[in-house]
Amino acid sequence: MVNNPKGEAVDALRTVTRDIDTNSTKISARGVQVHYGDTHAIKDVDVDIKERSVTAFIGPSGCGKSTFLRCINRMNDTIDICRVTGDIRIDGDDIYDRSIDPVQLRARVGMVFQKPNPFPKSIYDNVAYGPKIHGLARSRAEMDEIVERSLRRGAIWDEVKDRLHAPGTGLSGGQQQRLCIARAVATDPEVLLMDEPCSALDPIATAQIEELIDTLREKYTVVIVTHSMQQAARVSQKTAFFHLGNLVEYGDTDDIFTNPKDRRTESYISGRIG
Amino acid sequence: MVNNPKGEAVDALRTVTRDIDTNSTKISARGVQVHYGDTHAIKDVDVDIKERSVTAFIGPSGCGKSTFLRCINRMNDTIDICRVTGDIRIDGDDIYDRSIDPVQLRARVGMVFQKPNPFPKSIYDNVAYGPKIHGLARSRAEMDEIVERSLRRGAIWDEVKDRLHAPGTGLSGGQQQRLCIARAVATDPEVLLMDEPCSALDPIATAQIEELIDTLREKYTVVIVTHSMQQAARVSQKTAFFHLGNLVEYGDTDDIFTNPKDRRTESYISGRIG
Amino acid sequence: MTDIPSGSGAVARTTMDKVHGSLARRHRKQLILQIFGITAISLAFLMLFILLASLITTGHKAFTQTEITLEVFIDPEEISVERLPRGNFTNVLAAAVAADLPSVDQQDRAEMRVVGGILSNGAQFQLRDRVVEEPELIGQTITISVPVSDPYDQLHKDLLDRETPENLRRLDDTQIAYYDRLVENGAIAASLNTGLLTNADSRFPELAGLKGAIMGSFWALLTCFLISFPLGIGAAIYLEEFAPKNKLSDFIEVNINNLAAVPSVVFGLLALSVFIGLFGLPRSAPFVGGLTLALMTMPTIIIATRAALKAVPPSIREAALGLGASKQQVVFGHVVPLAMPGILTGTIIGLAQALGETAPLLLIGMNAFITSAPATPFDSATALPTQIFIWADSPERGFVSRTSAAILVLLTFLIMMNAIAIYLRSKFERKW
Amino acid sequence: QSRDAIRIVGSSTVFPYTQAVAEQFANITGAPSPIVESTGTGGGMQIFCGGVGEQHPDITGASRAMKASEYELCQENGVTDITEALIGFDGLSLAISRANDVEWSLSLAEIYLALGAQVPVNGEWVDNPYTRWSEINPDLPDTDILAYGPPPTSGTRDAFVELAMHAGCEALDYVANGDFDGDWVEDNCSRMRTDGPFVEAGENDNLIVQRIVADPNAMGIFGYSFLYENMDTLKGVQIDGVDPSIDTIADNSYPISRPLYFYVKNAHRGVIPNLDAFIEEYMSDGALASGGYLSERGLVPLAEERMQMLQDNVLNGQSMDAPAG
Amino acid sequence: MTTLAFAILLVASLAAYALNRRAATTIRDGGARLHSVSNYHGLFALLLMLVPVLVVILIWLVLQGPVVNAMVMWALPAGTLDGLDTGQADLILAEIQSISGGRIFGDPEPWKLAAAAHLTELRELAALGLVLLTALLCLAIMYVARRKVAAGFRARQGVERIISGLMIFCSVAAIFTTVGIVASLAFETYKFLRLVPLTEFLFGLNWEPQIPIRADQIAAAGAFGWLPVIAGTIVITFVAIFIAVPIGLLSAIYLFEFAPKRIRSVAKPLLEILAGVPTVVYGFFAILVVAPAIRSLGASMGIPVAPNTALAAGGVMGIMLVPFISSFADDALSAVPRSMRDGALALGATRAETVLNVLFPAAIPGIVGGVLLAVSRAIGETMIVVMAAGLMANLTLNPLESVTTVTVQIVTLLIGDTSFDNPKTLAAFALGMMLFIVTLIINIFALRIVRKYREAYD
Ligand SMILES: Nc1ncnc2c1ncn2[C@@H]1O[C@H](COP(=O)(O)OP(=O)(O)OP(=O)(O)O)[C@@H](O)[C@H]1O
Ligand SMILES: Nc1ncnc2c1ncn2[C@@H]1O[C@H](COP(=O)(O)OP(=O)(O)OP(=O)(O)O)[C@@H](O)[C@H]1O
Ligand SMILES: [Mg+2]
Ligand SMILES: [Mg+2]
Ligand SMILES: O=P([O-])([O-])[O-]
Repeated sequence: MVNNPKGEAVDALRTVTRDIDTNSTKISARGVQVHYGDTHAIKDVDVDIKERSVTAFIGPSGCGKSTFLRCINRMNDTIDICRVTGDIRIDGDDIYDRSIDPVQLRARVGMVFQKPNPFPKSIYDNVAYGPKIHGLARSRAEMDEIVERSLRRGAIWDEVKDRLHAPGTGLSGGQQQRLCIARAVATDPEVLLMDEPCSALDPIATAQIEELIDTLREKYTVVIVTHSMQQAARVSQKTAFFHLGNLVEYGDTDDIFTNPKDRRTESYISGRIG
Repeated sequence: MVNNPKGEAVDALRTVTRDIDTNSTKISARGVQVHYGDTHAIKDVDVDIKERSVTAFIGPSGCGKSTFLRCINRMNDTIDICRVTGDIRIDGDDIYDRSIDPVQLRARVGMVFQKPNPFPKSIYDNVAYGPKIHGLARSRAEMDEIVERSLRRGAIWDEVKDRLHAPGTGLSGGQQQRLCIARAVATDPEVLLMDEPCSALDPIATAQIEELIDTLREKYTVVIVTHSMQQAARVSQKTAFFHLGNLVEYGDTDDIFTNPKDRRTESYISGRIG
Repeated sequence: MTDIPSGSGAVARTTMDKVHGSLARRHRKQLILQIFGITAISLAFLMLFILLASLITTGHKAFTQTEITLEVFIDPEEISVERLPRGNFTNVLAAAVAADLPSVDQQDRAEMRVVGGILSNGAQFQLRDRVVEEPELIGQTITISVPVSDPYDQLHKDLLDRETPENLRRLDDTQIAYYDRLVENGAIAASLNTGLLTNADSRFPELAGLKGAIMGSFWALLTCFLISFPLGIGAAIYLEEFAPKNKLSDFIEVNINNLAAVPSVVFGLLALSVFIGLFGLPRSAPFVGGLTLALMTMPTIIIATRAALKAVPPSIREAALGLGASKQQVVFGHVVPLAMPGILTGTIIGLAQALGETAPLLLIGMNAFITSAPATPFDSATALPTQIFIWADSPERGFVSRTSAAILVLLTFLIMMNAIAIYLRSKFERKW
Repeated sequence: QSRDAIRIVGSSTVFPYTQAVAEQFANITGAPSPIVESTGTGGGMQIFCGGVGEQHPDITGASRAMKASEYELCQENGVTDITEALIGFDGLSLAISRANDVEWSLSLAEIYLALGAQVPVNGEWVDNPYTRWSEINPDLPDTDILAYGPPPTSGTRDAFVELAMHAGCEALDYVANGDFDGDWVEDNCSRMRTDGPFVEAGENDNLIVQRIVADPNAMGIFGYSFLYENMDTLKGVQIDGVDPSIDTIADNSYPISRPLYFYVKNAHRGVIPNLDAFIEEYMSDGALASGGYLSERGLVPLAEERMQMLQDNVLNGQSMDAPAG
Repeated sequence: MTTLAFAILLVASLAAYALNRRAATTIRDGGARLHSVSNYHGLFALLLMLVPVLVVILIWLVLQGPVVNAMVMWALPAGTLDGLDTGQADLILAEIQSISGGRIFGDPEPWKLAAAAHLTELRELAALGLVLLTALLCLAIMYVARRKVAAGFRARQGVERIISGLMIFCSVAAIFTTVGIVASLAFETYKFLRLVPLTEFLFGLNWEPQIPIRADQIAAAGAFGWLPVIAGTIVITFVAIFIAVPIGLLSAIYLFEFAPKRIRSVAKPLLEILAGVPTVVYGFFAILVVAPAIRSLGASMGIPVAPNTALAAGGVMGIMLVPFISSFADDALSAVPRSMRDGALALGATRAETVLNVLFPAAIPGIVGGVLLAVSRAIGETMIVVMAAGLMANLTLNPLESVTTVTVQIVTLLIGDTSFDNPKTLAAFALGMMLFIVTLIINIFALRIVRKYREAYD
């Protein structure tokens, strides 16, 4: 039983029952290293992420959570000074292989960013963009349906259904974040990476997104970065704890929170290192 | 006793003893109305904010928290379409008076923005900028001292002390947020406005910032916008609940959370409106 | 991809199948875009290359100058101290050439004139200046290198075809024989043509240089820069950051954009009537040229500066304002430095345009023939583009290659300006 | 700041000669180099007649005599005392590339028929229908008519119209036999055609040279000095059987040659430094006489005694009379 | 002496800066809280001195010559100027100035020598006066500025007011250029329209402005319908834009998104060289290389091509305009926040799709700015068309024919014979005015479009 400094019982927060699908490994990373110029941001990380489960990345700010997440769909390719080495496989295929097409990879591995980044287009077009480029809708009606379904899943349909053609950038912070989630699920990716998806959301919206994650788990593999240990405890089956670029501990969420093996994990959960 | 949807006891989270300084009113607003073009964002808000206390603004996203906060240091002046009417006084002076210099006002009333916005300069220069333009340091050594102290208060000193001259924009999301807090406190403002200062921070960093807010309260007046009701409960003495541009309820934090008078407040705290 | 038995996997698979099905087509589209891009840029470079290649093939010959080295006896009978600087330097030089040509009868005046014609008209003045400097040389024999005249220079550079019938050539067979003889003696050789940069303009291609034009362009561009840069940036910053946004400022914006479309001659016209007519400033002066060019450059700088200022994210301004910085501190401390790369691009494009501008300078008389370089911006001078214009219109063959060479010199200055811009730009460039 | 350099404007045809004198003068005397602008004859007159004073030029060159209207303009602006100097002659050459292997010889009438705006066809005065040389005269080659020539602002154009077009027009049977007066000729024979075969190519003669070198079927109209410099690539078109050359121009057997002048503002003499010395150099035998450095540049010099008279008149600053017309 | 005055000003203002800054620092060190940081106290003194004294010196320098001259002429012995008009009086003054400058030739009358001596004396006096005035003013201002230093003195506001004033001055200068151009064009256009009816000018289909200017000039009858001229401008501009926009945009997209960094860093400045090549050179290039090539190509295909074609002039102009568009497009694309790119890429968009669907629309305002500048340049470009387009006005839209443009006509009408009471010369101004109006309309239109499509992000 671990307590954070303000004394609330972490244990008490976990109410979701966990039924971990341990059927197979979706993503496996071996010896991953990331450098930004001279900064060594990720140090020799090995991890296996199970299919159809929710994995949470936690750790103090600046420890490399976002960086590692961006390795999984090769978004780091777009940063000039970023160098990734090691081996990351999805379904056994090395995604850094020359034969792998990052475009196809990213269609399979969706992502929600830490800062909401809606396109300066209408709400409808924001969501329809992914399905359109991949040719997922055969007709306008089909597209309408995809957009509505995605916005509903993003828990934002009711708020925007009357102004689907207003610009997405005119929404409030929290709405933008939910729009980006809707956009990401619209292409039905096998893997969904979410970088702090609830940071600008109020408790009600947060609950709705957590519900979404829980449904997604039935079909997809979800990786989520979060600062809220309560949230990690609520939604994830596996938790990875990063610290200073190292993957310190990885295991069942229950175990990590109740019975951390590493001293640093324990300190972090109990609020002693930052 | 109010529960959030996941059932954790809000009450249990409040551990800080509250000793509200009710000595005098620092900021008083009367009949404040804000329009963005045709949007009526703030509707007739009256509020008195006490000196040397922490006031939390809560409410669902888009309700006008940031807008009202930005009225207090006249940041809304910079938005062309924004029109502010009504009366806001700090220490009894009408801050929208013609004789008031907004520049001087903003030096007195510091602000941390919702999205971290470090200057594309070095970390050192980010923090030193405010003290420099206000002539707060007489020598290089003095400036070094101010920078170090501010970064320590922003709970980021240890992470950046070795790379003070690296660009502030190369930091991780949470680091940027803390840098902005450090930058704001470096000028020693009388009033500090913080718009979701901990949204991207892990629990430890959050705790450190909350501690900082608690110390600041000894000398300064702090207004904080937050989505986390736990945080509001932990750090603030007064809480204001906004809804659709109205100030629905304002009072001692204890009272608001345990004994809300308005139905909407109660619904929000118990997680029924978002 | 591994087999996923469950029904939920089926959805994912069809999605991926659809993605996969369209992928080849999408990549082909990307490839086509890339090919278009490469084609476009290659086309642009091809044009640049053709332009430069044609300039270099004709222009490179002007970078050497054929010279003749002579042993000159400074005959006191022709040149005396009392009459200096006058004296019969031509005869003395012709005699020196004839000394190398045994077949020439030194008493035959017509023949001696032909022999003297091998030398450039400037040779006599070079010798004169030397003698005036050291009068004690009179009566002595000195060695001197002087340029040959244009037809011989052409002959030496293989620009004059020996196969053309004699009556159509600038040099007849005797003259070519003289030349061959002098080459055999080792008297004639080509050397680097420093005169191209150190001489002022001349009627004789072999003497003509760009010093006057370069100095003229320098003064004009300096004036243009000193006026248009601060005025343009000041105006842009004011209009973009400080001026109230209303119909008036819209109107001003449209007007400034419109100024960029005003033909450059019209600026010349304005300069002619205002600067020269009204203010009584001198004709042909680089200062007036610079003023005129400044009027033309200003809109370009204003437009570029405003675009660059607009691109600075508002969050930076908010951050500084929130710290109690004044509007000016925000603008000059944060926004302008961030906009600097864009401002510099615009300024360089504007100044480059000014450097190559011809039409307005024609109207204010900067296309004059002046054989001395200006010492101040108020002296009469030409500019590089007008010099090119004049040389291009000169009948002498020697000016053909010199025109190209002058263009190359102009382009060199341009490239230097660009290089400075790139350096400054990379220095100021920041990412946010 | 007073002006210490001589300022000269005017004809682009006279420009090279003035240039040569200016350079020689500056070299010999060490005086500040005169500033010579090529503005075209008409433009030069305009500036020259602008007034007396140091902001106005001292000399203008002209490839035709000053016209009465220009003289009046000068008078109006206080430029009353002008000396006219005839420095020599220039042939107006029609030239074609040597790559064209026809031996071209045209009569003035043929030139008119090729380039005039209106011509007689079957006794009717109509818009010029000819597009090929062979249509004018079956002996001429069957190629398109295409001639590059100077624009109306230049003295060269004025001279060409007056010397070639008018003469050619008057030589036509229709005009010669018709009962037309000088005004009719003035009105009807002065216009160059504007439907394509005649291309106004701007003031830059070298550009015309380069263009006709590039296009072997095109003719160019420009001063003789440009033909003289480009003899290896260009050949002159014989006019009425006469080849353009220094000799034929000097003895007036080549029909389209014109006099070149410069005009001096006498009020500036003795005021603008070195002006007298410069005119002296211009008038010297070394420059003007045959074998002088101007004739080496293609100027066709005056006859001996005419030149002497000229030198006397100019050096004495004899004032010119109002031109007739 | 003038240099000395400037030197005094420079030194004095630096001294004033140091003095005030020191004083302010002393006050601060004494424990008082300054309203403005001491640097602003220094800057205030510096600007307070620099700006007005500089203006005074410049005014003095401008006025000195005329005033001294007037004094010399006024002091000449009575009667010397009787009966002389201004031009001749000018010449006498010029001679006196020459003598005073040491260039004596001939033997001038003694009164001229005396006047020259007087002139020299006056000039020396004036120079001395300038130096003294500068020094006095500097001292006075230094004193005033020093007196102002106090804890409560709003030095920053003072400095900012001065800088604002300077910036407003800059804007006014820019606006005055427009006013000057419009005024000069409008006046002559008005005179033109009194000679040629507006309807003929606007709707006439013939442009033959070469009417006689001199009483005895040989020239055509005139016709002043501007339609063929503007049609030519439109054809050439269209050709130029048709070439420049695709090449410019595609190269910008390629350089921005696909090119390796090294190529990009070399190619961008190289492209900018194209913008700087003197237009005269492009003119030569057009008539000597491009036009004959088009003509022989046309001949080989049996298409008649004029020697001067709109295609040659417009095509070469298009090449010149490529960097305008590519530079602006590149800057605009770079200004789109990187998060936008990340968003599209993460959805599985190819890089081409990212650029075309997301970045490009977001960059539209900047790109339109560049295209607009290019259109403006094309319409206003002079030297290329003067050399490579024709002079004859044909009402045609065929790019293989010879057309003329507004700028060509303006140049030809203004170079050479001019007469400001003749429609031939005045027509140039009317054309200039029409061009101004046409581009104004284009610009207003473009501003609307940019406003409409401007995307807000960040
Ligand atoms: N673009 C970049 N350039 C240089 N260094 C970077 C860059 N992005 C991140 N870093 C560094 O890499 C390290 C890991 O950053 P990362 O963004 O992965 O942290 P994080 O775990 O996501 O933190 P946070 O919770 O604050 O978002 C940090 O030290 C950060 O300073
Ligand atoms: N610049 C703007 N232009 C137009 N409308 C705006 C602008 N900024 C805010 N608004 C509108 O004003 C209302 C209040 O916005 P505000 O930013 O104050 O909300 P908030 O309470 O801070 O929400 P959040 O928790 O999402 O930050 C919203 O409806 C928003 O759409
Ligand atoms: Mg992160
Ligand atoms: Mg907000
Ligand atoms: O310049 P022109 O001699 O043709 O007038």
